[in-house]
Amino acid sequence: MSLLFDAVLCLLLLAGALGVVATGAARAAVIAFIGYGLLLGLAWVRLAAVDVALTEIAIGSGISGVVLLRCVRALPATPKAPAPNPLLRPLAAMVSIAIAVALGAAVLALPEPAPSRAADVATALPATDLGNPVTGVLLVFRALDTLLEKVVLLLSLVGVWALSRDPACRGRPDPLSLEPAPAPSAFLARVLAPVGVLVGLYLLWAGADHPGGAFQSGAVLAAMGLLLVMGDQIRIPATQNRGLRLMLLAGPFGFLAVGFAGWATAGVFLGYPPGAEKAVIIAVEVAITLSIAVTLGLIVLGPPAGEERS
Amino acid sequence: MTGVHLFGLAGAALVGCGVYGLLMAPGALGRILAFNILGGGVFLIFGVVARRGAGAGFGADPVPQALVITGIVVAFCATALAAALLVRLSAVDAEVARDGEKEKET
Amino acid sequence: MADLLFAAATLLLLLAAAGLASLWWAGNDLDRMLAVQLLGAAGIAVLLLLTPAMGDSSLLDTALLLALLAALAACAYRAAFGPTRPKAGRPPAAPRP
Amino acid sequence: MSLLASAFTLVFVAAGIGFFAAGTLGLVRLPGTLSRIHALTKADNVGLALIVLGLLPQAASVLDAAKMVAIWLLAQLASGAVAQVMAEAVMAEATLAEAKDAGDAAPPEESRP
Repeated sequence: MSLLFDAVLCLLLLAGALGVVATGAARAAVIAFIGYGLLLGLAWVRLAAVDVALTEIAIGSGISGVVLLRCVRALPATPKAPAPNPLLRPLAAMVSIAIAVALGAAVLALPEPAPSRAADVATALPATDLGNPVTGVLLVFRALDTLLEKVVLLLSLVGVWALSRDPACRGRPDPLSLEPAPAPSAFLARVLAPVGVLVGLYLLWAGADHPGGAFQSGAVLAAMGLLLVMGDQIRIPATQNRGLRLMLLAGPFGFLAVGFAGWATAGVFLGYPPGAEKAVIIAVEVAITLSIAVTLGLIVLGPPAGEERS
Repeated sequence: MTGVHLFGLAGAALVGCGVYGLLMAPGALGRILAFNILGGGVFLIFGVVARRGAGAGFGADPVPQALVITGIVVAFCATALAAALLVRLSAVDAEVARDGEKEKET
Repeated sequence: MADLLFAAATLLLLLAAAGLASLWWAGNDLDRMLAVQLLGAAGIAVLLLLTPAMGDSSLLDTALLLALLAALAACAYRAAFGPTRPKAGRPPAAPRP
Repeated sequence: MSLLASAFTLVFVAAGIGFFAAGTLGLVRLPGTLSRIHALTKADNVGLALIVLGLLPQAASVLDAAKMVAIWLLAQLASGAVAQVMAEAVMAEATLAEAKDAGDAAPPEESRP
């Protein structure tokens, strides 16, 4: 019976992807993409990867949807790019089908028994006091990846800000809506956002031992911030705000500081002080959650519009 | 044939869809969406590898899972940056078109 | 029991897909957004059904997240594509500070 | 006892799916976006409520049961507000179209695909 469920889910996922690719209208394609992200979240649940499912639902479907809808609004209704040559269509279809078939064959030919690092993680995990192996991998065993990823996040925000018309990148990003928020959006922001912040903090707290963690929590907090902006409950902050910039830098630089301190305390870069691993890991997680939330929210809001003249 | 294989094949098909969209999409936004679908398919194959590596009391190998989480966030960054570039590009195009009209008038 | 719960989840997915497909061809973009909302509601129900079926209570957190973010897409759609002109019989909106 | 709980779950989940089916049918068959919104929110909320109620005996702990009820409440709140947001958009568009039809000096609406 579970096989039937998986088959239906896979077919729907494929239909969603085809809907995104085949739909000509940009707005419909983005709406289809939001649905596709939702289905992908269900697929991750079926693959026993709940941490990934949480990330996919929050970032892949939720926040990406806001970015893409906003992008569609800013673009002209009819793209002036010429339609591709219809003769190329069958060729492109053949290339993509060939790639899909080759990949499918590779998936069916995966080695048996499957190579796995699960046992290594299981033996090393008790030393960190963490219960969630994915958090362990992200923050301890592959901490360098996570650190660099924080830098990528920050660089991407720098890239977005660099597109501002203001050479100094000052001022507030353009509002999400051209008109004041409708009453239901404002109501939703007032009621849902506090609950959402609570859920975000819960995910951060639960992340040490259960699925959840800094990424998921940061994404939820960013989504709640966007909801508050959409409901006109908070003003979009100006980019030159010192507190804001401090929050942006707290995660990557805090993590880096802990990494360098690792040489002194544990004898290795990104090592955690023996005996106090969990406390330091939680502190790092809190700092990067804050940075992820603020960075994601600001990336969605886009480049600042320049200093206000008042 | 198990459910895990099914998801692997679905991932392969998603990659195919993404490649097709990347080649044939009429606008840049369509290409951004197709790129995301391609990425989703690759991540799903990672998920299959993770699920097959289940052991030691974990439902799936945590290392590929962590890689995918990092990947999703990086893919989001790339998408958002591309979308911002696209918006700015269309604004510049509109300005150029307006200036051209003005010059014609005078 | 688990098999029956899986069957129920499959049925829900198929229902949502049927609604999605018919609205996709027939309606405008608002209807499509509505269909995605239906998919979100069905997704919450599916995750709730999978929790006992897969015996993993952390799935409830994904359902919680889905319920929390269900409104985000609709609000973003409204903010991006709502009518940009003030409605008849209402004074024009004050410019944002 | 466990048989009774299973029967309870099955009956309520089946009823919940029935409501989902009714909601989907309404979404497919009813004319106009407003009536579709009506069908979606009414039927799906009851459907989700029945499924949550049916699954309560299967919850692993009291905390999980409370979480399930919280999920239902959140979904209820979100779906109600979303319905309002959507309906407001429909009404605003209709008002705009009316103003245009009446030959008001309303400037042309932005081009929509």
